[in-house]
Amino acid sequence: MSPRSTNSTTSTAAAPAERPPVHVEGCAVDTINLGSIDVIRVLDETGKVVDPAHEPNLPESELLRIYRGMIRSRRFDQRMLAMQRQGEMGTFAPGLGQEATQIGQVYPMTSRDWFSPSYRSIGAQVWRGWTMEQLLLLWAGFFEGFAIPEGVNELPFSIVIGSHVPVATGVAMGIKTRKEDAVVVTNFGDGASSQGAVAEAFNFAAVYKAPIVFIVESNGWAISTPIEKQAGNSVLAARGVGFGMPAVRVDGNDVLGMIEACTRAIDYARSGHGPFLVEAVTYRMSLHTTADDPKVYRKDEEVKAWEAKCPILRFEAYLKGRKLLDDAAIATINEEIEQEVIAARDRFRELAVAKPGEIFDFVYDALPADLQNQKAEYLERLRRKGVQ
Amino acid sequence: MSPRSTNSTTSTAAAPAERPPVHVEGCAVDTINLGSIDVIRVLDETGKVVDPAHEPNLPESELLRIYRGMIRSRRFDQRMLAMQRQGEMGTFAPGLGQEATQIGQVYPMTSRDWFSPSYRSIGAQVWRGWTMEQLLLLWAGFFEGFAIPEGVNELPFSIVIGSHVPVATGVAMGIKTRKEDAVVVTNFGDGASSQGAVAEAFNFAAVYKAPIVFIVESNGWAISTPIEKQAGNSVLAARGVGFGMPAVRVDGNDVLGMIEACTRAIDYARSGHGPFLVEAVTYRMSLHTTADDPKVYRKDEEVKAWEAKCPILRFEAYLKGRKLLDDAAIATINEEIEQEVIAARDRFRELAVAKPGEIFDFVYDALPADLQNQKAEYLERLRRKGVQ
Amino acid sequence: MPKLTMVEALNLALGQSMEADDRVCVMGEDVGVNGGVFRVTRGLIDRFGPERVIDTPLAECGIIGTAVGMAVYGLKPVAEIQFSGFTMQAFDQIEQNMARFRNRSRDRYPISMVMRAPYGGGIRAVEHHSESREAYWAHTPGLKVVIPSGPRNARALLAASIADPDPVIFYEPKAVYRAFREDVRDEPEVMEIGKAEVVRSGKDLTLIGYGAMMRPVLDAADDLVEEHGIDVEVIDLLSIKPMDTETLVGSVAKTGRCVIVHEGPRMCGIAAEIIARLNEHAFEYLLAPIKRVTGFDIHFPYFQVERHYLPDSDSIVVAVKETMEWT
Amino acid sequence: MPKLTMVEALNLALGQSMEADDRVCVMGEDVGVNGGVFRVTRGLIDRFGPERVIDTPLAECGIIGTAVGMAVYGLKPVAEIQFSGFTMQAFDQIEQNMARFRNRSRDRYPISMVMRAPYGGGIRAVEHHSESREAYWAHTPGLKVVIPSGPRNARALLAASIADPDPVIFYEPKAVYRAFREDVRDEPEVMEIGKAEVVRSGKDLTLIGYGAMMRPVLDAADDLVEEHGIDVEVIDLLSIKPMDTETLVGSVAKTGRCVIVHEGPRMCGIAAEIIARLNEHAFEYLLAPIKRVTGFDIHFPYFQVERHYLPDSDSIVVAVKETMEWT
Ligand SMILES: Cc1ncc(C[n+]2csc(CCOP(=O)(O)OP(=O)(O)O)c2C)c(N)n1
Ligand SMILES: Cc1ncc(C[n+]2csc(CCOP(=O)(O)OP(=O)(O)O)c2C)c(N)n1
Ligand SMILES: [Mg+2]
Ligand SMILES: [Mg+2]
Repeated sequence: MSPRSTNSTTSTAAAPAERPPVHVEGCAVDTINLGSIDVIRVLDETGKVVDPAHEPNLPESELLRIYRGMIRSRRFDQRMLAMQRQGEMGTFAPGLGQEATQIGQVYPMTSRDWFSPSYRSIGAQVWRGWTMEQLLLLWAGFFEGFAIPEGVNELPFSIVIGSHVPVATGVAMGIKTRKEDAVVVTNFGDGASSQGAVAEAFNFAAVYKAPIVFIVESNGWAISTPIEKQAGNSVLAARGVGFGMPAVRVDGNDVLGMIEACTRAIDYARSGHGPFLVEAVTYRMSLHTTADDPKVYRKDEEVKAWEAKCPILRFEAYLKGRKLLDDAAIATINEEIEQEVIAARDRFRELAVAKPGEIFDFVYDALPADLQNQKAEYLERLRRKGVQ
Repeated sequence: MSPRSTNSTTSTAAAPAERPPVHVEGCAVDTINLGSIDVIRVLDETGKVVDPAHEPNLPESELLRIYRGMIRSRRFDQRMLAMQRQGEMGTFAPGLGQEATQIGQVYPMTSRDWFSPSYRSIGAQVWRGWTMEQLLLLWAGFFEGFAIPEGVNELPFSIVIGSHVPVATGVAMGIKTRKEDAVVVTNFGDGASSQGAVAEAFNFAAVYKAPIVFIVESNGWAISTPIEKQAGNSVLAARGVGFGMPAVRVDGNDVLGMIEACTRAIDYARSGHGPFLVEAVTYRMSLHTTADDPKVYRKDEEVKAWEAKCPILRFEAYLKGRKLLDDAAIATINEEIEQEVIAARDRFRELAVAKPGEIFDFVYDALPADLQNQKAEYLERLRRKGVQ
Repeated sequence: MPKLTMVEALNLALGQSMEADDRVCVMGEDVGVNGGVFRVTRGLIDRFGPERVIDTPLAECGIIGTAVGMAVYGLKPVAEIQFSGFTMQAFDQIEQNMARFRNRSRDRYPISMVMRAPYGGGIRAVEHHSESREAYWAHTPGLKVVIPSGPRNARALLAASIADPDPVIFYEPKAVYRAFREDVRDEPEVMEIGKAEVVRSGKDLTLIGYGAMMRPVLDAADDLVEEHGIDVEVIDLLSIKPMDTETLVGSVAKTGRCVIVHEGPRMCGIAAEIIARLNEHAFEYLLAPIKRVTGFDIHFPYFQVERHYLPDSDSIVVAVKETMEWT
Repeated sequence: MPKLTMVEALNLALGQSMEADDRVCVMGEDVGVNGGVFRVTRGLIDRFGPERVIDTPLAECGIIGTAVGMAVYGLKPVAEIQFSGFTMQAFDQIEQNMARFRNRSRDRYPISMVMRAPYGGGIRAVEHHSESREAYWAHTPGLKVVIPSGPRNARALLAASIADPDPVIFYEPKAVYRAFREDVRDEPEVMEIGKAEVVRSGKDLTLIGYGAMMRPVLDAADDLVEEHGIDVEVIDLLSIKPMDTETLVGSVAKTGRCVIVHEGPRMCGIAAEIIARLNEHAFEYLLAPIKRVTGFDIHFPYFQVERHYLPDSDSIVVAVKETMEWT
């Protein structure tokens, strides 16, 4: 018993230690039905169509564009990891295994729509218009990397788990206020779902019927914390009903299922009905970040089992089945994209020149007098060091 | 359109402004059923038993004790309001109309259990063992009022909406760690349900299966904000499923329904199953606080309609029906309790002596040297003013 | 020129800013139908509608987070936090997004927004309703912090804060809300953010205050000259951040002595910063240690004794006399 | 005596405190199976089980809030926040409950708990991973704030913080985590909280630092005596709050000159407070303005340039020389 608990028999409290028995079994005079959540999957783990009625009716060129987006995501990821291991890159979070989730969520967006990604969204960011060299700059710790590409309605990603979700909701509230035809798509992890800020954002979005789609990428882990220890109910889509928005659960390794689910969600939000929650069930196949060692906390078998569910293999099988792809084409595409990645890396290497002098330049619109003094002090320090 | 929105036709973004159409109608291959929520009511608005199977089987003496608790709550409340209007009391939050919710939630608790109330829980606090004079001291701004009564496992109430809920959950986690036979009951308002801290507490409780009962007193309003503007889904019990805990909705103006619901919840938590959410639907019949003017934001008719649902009238009708009460007994009980209240007020008046000298005395275990200097400075100030 | 209370003056500034710029919107708990618990936003919902005067759910992190998003989108939100004690609930969004978005996006998304909150003691309130924690924001890069002391400067500074391209924390001394009236011009009026005001010139000592403390400061100044023949120069800081070092240094270079008054806790408070700056820039002029008359480093006390905790003119007078007598 | 890194020394302190007192428990994100992202809690879950080494959901407000509840219940939680940047998420619970519960309950529920977090720059980290905001906590009544600088004092101060009857913010300089090893005794060892340490005595100037800054501070001290013949006295603050004014004043009374070094923003930072106290208690001894070599009032920069932002021994040497030359 706790040193602070009280169990005095001569308690001054009015409540008796033993209260008289009260009959308790189920006695509801009425019940409220909470409904159900659709679970979406178009392709099974072998790439076979299991829900033909909802196979998105996309032109072949689009299917291949999607495929290339997924390959680009993976190749870029692998290159970054190699660069990180050679000291050319800072800590970053690989998206390996989440390519279908990533591309599937941005595919149905228009350029008018706003995207507010987490840090593990590199594939989606490239799809939305970030150049790879810029993302390399960013993750290599060069501030220039943070400039949002022109012509893209995109928010900087958030390092603070969940903290971007209220901001994304605010953008959606702005859209609604101005009656603009646009939606916001924001993504975050299963771990992020525990943050109070995310719950508050859900509620704001639902109250204002703001046009926003929340994508929770439930990838099994938040660093070393498995979803079962993260949430009392690991079906995160179930949060939707409590906060008053529809939700679906989707196989996040099935890019066609993702496109189906996100299209449904985006159309719903765009039509003025309010927010929509998409739970994409996927798996973080690689490290949490390059500073992480997953062997400490998860079993190889688990990873192996998920490798078999690889979103790229699955989509390849589907495309092969439709005769849109064969091994030679796969090799060619991979080779082409590898060249893109290498070219981006080379451009990055040229651009990667630190500008220590500019750290005061984006804090305020105009530098206040006291900061001008600090800046002078700092520039003097750089001068002493012989640094520009 | 926002000055910041981009809708460039020559966008560098890969996503086209108009994406090819995708078939979207319902395509679920599976669904997850979310279940339902029991709605509990034993007495209807006239005091008639509508759910006889679940009328709690309480001895007559207990029924009368409950009745007295409700009357005490109301009488004390009315007295405080009068005192506030005469300048003898600070701002406080009347519990008028929530007497059944209040007494019904603490009735099933034992003295081993811990109670973590909101600021609008004066009736429940008195039931749990606070003396009325102490609560008067507290709300009149005397620090002595904050001493928790000996022998009562009770947390100080929280002024910061929702912020006590994680703390209450921590107590429950402590109970679980030490395998003690006790539960925590905490209450908060519909407004509090919007706070991220409350969502985080729900999730912690569910993950650890901590023995805690969350009582949300959904009284229609959070100051001027009605429940419909507060929450996307105004059935707050529905939050339970998302966070992984059972929930019931109960008529919070029916004290027998409250006892039934809370007993069920407390028994569940006590048996080691984890947290339970009780949504008590009630109504804030009076001011938000004594600083508030509800006429600005709500209609008299609404208040009138709820007066008819008064929890005390309803319970009186029930007790009269069972011949446990008649008008004479009601008058006597009210008179007796009024005397208790008056006696408490008189004791309060004797005790109400400010002790400005002690403001440094409960900040740390031992006052650090720099604070000793500040305290000396302060005492010197008091000395100059001729104050003790 | 109508005589307005600070509440009325703030209401005037809000209404005029909303009229002049349709990107300005007001949001917070009870700011719409109820007009705010202190009535600062009274009537705005009738004039500008519920899309620009937004009653929010009870969640401060959500309020500031969504306000930042609206600013990203290009609107200019003025978000009210009901009492400054509850800005703690939004600390993450203030520090991590409101103060940083311009930087994180390399100027793409400057956050032109205001967070308003009543702060300070003196209204016999319950716990968490009397804090003065402007130093938290002063210590946070990327923010500006403004605190008016009377109806007229409240109006002009709020209008300037709304127009400002950077995020501004605007703390309103609630003890002054209805304490007195001042002439406030009908025509829109702004004051420059970042300037302190010498509200009374003097030669013997520089007395610095802001917000609700200006009343005991000015009372003390009267008392000092009348009863003790000490002629103090009084400065109203108005802008906590950026801080007008030049005006402060100029005054102390003249007087050689200084006393600083604020309600918030002493340790790492605003007075500490002023002392550090005067030490750096006016060291050679200082004739005596600078004194701090501030809140103590304890919890704001329950209201029966708050008047003893808060700096009052008596404590200021004593501190000034001790500083004058220091040898 | 084994040579330990700071990480190992902290782990030792945690294990020994948990062995000595079964009320002590550890909680936070990834502290259990993973042993913490910096491995400070490595192995504890195997020794003490998951009921005392608690992996939590990803929610800092929830972590500190429930830790306060466990302390109310009578346990002694040591809660880890993964990086100090995320203490913002728990600001409400820290200020409103952790720091106040003793007071609010009139001593019934003293909160004997520790919030640990790695703080500071220098590890080439992403945004929000390099902040030094100890001044927020110094400004918050009811807390104690402790920052060690090496393995040995880290161990002894953490043990003391866990034993302390008051809530302690324990900031660990992550740049020092594995930077060097020190002899650390096997037997439990504690140091008194609230005492600064004169780590090198000197006569010309008092140089004050703490945490990761002690390395450039000590390097500068070497350089100053060797290259410039300036004999500085070096003080390691160790306890930010309560602050050991006596030791600081004693030293400056002797040297007459002072330079203060910290990573955090300058405005209302720890150096400002030290200057204010020296102004109050050592005014008559001061021969020159006290200089601040600190973080600037801007966002911590992206990591390619962080080494320029952080105070280094060169900047300290220059500040000391300027202070020596001041006339
Ligand atoms: C507020 C906050 N707390 C802690 C961290 C440290 N951290 C970085 S990533 C991470 C896990 C995130 O898990 P999840 O949300 O599931 O996303 P995933 O990494 O799996 O994509 C943690 C704890 C952080 N960045 N922000
Ligand atoms: C964090 C916080 N924000 C705002 C307030 C101001 N405030 C006090 S009571 C209240 C409404 C609370 O509504 P609800 O939770 O429904 O409880 P009720 O008052 O109806 O019992 C508000 C906004 C506060 N005390 N704490
Ligand atoms: Mg995850
Ligand atoms: Mg309510």
